[in-house]
Amino acid sequence: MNEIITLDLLAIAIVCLALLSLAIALLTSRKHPYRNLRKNEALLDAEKLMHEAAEKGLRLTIGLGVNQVSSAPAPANLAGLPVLRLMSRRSVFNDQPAQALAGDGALAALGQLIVRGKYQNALATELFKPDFGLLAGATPYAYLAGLLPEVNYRANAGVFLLGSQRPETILAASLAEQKDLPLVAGTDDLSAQAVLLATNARLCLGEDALNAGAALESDPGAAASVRAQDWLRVLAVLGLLAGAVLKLLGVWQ
Amino acid sequence: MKKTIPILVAAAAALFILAALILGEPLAGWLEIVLNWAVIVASAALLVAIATLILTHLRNIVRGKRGFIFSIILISTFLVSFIGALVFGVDNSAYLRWVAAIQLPLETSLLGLAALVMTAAALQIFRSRGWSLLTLTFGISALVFLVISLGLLQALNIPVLTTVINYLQRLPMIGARGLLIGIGIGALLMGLRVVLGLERPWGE
Amino acid sequence: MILCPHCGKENLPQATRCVHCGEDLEELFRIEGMEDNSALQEEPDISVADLLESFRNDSSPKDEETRSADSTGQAYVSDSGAESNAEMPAEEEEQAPEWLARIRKRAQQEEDAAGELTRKGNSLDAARSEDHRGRVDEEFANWIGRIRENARRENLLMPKPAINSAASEEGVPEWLRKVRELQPEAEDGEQFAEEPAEEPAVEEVEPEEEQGEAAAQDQAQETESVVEQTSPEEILGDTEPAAEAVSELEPEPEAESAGEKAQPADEEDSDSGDAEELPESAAAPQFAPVLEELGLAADGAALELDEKPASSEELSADLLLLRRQKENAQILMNLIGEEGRGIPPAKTQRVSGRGLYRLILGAFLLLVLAAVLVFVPEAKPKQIENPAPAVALKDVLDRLASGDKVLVVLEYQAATSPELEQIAAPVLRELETRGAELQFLTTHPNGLWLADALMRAAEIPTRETAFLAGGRLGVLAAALNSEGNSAVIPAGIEELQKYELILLLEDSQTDIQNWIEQAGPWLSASKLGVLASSQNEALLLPYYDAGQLAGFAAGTLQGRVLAQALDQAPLTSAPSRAFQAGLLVMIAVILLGILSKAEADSSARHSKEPEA
Amino acid sequence: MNPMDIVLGVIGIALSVMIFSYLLGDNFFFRAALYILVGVSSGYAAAVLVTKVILPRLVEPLSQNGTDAFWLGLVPLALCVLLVLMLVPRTVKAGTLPLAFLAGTGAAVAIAGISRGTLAPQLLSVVNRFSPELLRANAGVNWGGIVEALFILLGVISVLFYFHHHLSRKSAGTQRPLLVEGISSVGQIFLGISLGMLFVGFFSAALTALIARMLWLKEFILALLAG
Repeated sequence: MNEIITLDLLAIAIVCLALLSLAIALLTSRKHPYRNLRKNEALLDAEKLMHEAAEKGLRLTIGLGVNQVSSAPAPANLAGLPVLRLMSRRSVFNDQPAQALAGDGALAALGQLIVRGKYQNALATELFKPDFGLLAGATPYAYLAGLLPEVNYRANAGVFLLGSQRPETILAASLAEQKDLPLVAGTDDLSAQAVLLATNARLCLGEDALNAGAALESDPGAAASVRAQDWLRVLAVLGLLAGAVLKLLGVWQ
Repeated sequence: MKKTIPILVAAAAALFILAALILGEPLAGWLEIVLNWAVIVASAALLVAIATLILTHLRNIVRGKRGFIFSIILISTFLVSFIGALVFGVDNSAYLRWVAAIQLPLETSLLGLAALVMTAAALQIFRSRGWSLLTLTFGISALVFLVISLGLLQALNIPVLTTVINYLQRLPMIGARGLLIGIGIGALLMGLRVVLGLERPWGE
Repeated sequence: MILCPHCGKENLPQATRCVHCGEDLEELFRIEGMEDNSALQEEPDISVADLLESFRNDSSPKDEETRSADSTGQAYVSDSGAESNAEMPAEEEEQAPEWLARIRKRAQQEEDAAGELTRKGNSLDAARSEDHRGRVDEEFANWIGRIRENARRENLLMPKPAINSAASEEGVPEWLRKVRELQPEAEDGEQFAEEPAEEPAVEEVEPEEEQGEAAAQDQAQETESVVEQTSPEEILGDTEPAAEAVSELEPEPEAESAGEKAQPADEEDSDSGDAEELPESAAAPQFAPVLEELGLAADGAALELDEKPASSEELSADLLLLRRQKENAQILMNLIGEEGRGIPPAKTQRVSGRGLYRLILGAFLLLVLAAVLVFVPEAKPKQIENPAPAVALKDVLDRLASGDKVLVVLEYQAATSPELEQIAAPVLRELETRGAELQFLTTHPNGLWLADALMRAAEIPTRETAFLAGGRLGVLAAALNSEGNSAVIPAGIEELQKYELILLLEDSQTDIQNWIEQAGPWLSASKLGVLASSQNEALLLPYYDAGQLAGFAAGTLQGRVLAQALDQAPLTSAPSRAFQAGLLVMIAVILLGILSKAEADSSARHSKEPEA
Repeated sequence: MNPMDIVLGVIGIALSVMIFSYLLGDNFFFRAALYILVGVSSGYAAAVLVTKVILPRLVEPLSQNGTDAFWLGLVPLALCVLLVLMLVPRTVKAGTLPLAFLAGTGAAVAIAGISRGTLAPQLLSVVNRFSPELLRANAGVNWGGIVEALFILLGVISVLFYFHHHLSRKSAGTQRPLLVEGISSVGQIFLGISLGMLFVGFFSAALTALIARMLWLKEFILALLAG
């Protein structure tokens, strides 16, 4: 019972520390939110890809990942939305608009809302079509089956796989590699990260996949979140070291 | 005003659920009701997304756009499996045997195809990623765990070897734990941004 | 593709600014320079210097000095070729037949208008000794060949209807006015006397490798029928004026109405293969007057040349020139056809090599597995020791007594069902023989029919499987369900605390983390046992080490050892020999990958060393 | 073998061959098989959601007029109607409210789960390896236990620092502090070990699926021949 109370208290302390560091990061870095932050090269390439797609009149395809059937989207499922936001804003007047594909109903609906918002901001709502944010399949393998033909689309400039991707998306990565298409991938699934490391995808390992908004410099809140993550990381390390010493000395039972 | 309503709805739902989880018993009943609403709305979102998918492919067929043959295949198989379920019932064993007879070979073959594709990808790991500490340890680690998965070394039943193998099998726990903690912190902060309205996945 | 002189990277021919380094590409775009280079490619084996040499030998020594003066003079003169023509001596023109004089005049203009690069080539020739000239020519020809190839590939791309933002107010596009400024009004028609292309434009349309759809085949038949009608003699006989011959070969405009062009999504085709569409040139007839003005469709000149055949040597030189001009006209027609259209999407090249080695390695693995499955008998399972987590799970199973409730949760996909059935079937058979009360629950729709298949594989009586909707929301609701009568929980599923063991059959990180994060905190001693696919073993280690799992077994190897420990026979469909053979193939491939990378590095190092 | 099994078996073989034809390059049959999978799984998932969620938990309460369940059922009904309006391109924006509700719910459940189910237990388990007994073990200091505990502690810390984002001001925002770079290169080793095992794990799962499919094919053909 003592163990459970400790875990509950530690969990609440972690959430409070996270809130505190997020607030401090928002206040302290309001002027230069993105300064002195390491950016993942994979996501920096994303910017170039968007320019190239616009210049060559080609299309960008983004897979937003899967989620459990009839479940609310978790934060890790939303990792691809900042990239979709930037991509659809840039492709409103392109020859070929961006194409978003999701493996979950809520994600597909969120994709449509984002793309529709960008067309509305650009006063071009008549060009919006619901096809721009589609459900690829209702189950993880149906999502893969719906994603492969879109990766193979003739005039693709690049493919993005961001969000909760499963390891079988190596089939999509291999198809993109065979067609010499640049692929930017990021997922919270450990197996998928290991399998995508074996391809030539531009990979966001670990939590970098969740910080697309900061890397693309399109969301100051995301940059503040990255700062807060670093402070939480340092606090966790200090906590581990202090806890180890206290436990070793028997001060903390 | 139109932009703040969704933010308030998201924050209210999140704060209510967090409060109910912390306070426990007094709000347990209401928490169950809110979770039930969320499950119903998430199911409806999937049904709407499936309907959008079907309408898109119907439009492709009507317009005779390139690749409309595949749209015909998709819509006909959808109708057969959807109407079949409503007519025979989702728990009907004959109907489930037909669904299994189609989905099982397709999904198993896709996963089997992934094995073949991984073999080709494994040849290119070092050419595409170059030498680095990460790729080198990744390659050596993959070789070691492939040998362990063979099961031949364990079959020799040499105590020292078995101890070394058991220790090697626990070694990846450290990297996995670091990854889980890092991703956990990232996801936690993204969740807090959604609750505080900083991250608005529904649009602006 | 044109190469950016600053960073050497490829850009579209129509690009005015390099995509990669952003430098200006203005000087490469000049119509004059592009035309002549492409014209020279027709004869890769006859180099530019030889051609010019042959003209110099024909003319008298006096021309030599004037031309050499011209050539050196021209190197620094801007591209106005017209003044150098006026200096030609008049008498020389009268002796030669009129048409030959005209050809020579044209040849000189070709030389004058050869543009900056050819002049550099000529000045290079003058500066270098004889033996370097061949190499320079060869490079020059290759470079031109590449431009020619790019121009041809641009011709084939499907033009994308785009919002026409480039047209100026009076409807004459910006770039066409530029073309006119480059060609002074007073130019007479002969310079661009046109001959129909020797190879009909259709030939440039590569037949699609994969003609899957009816629409693509109709288009191909349509263009083939046009080719048959225009027999080679007609083309070679040059009886038809260029404009008509070209317009005849042009395809009918696409079925799309103008209205549809505004919807970019219609262009979206998810068809396979690289279906090429002929360039839309519905506008070609309207440009006949423009071509007239530019001298492209001058009928007279073409016929005139036919009537007076010259000697074979001069004839071949003449045909060379005619074919070159044909290319000029073709490129200009394409440019005009492209008017007002966005930059056509560069077709993504299918790099053929990669698919090949994937086919070879994949086929090799399939062959090895098939051979082992057919020829190698299955090995007798050996007694080996399982890792600690699997041993802990066995102890938990051993503690179960008759009547204990066990909740079996199915959360795997159909793809991993063979693996999970091999691991779970012996365990379920053991629990059934112990008299434990099994209840089946799934959070996936497919779990309903996968549960039936699992019960058949485990040879236990089939029973109903409950469907818990909502994923992590449903699991949390089930964990909080203290009274057992919740709207979210399917009937028959009780409070989770009442189950002795919750046996999770998993193949995905998300589902495993759901039960550990949403249900784990509400269950006292850890009741979560996991039978997982081998892909989740590394994920489960930290959770087991932290005491959040009672135990787990991942993969068929640990499943087989667990079955042996429970005295249950593993499933017959669990071949270990074929599995080992597959692992050996992967070991060999990874080692091959390491060796090939090391070899590539060493050869790169060797090639660098001599230069240094 | 009854006729139904033969028909289902032949369908299974055809679909498997269509998928494996991808090795020869993307082709019509591979694409058709993919669209069949999307169609069948969407139809079946839609039917399950309608029969197991929408009818019993949305429609049924609304048929019990005047009860609490009826009034409570109006909220999800309204949210679902707003979602259905997303089918019309002009009223896509109507889906904002239900999706905001889902995003908030998902975030809250995830915050509670991650902090209480992953972060707290994982951090605590690193510290729990250290205990006074290691120093006062009766056979002297338990160096093995101490080394293992320290090894795990330093390994986890190095992996955490591999993802550190802050760049040092001294290097004008081009590099991370030297200490962080040093620790993160150690973290790369532990990461490589874990990712190696994960790679082999997924390959084993895929290999098992491939062998199972080939074995099923072999047994089906033998059964057909046996008649």
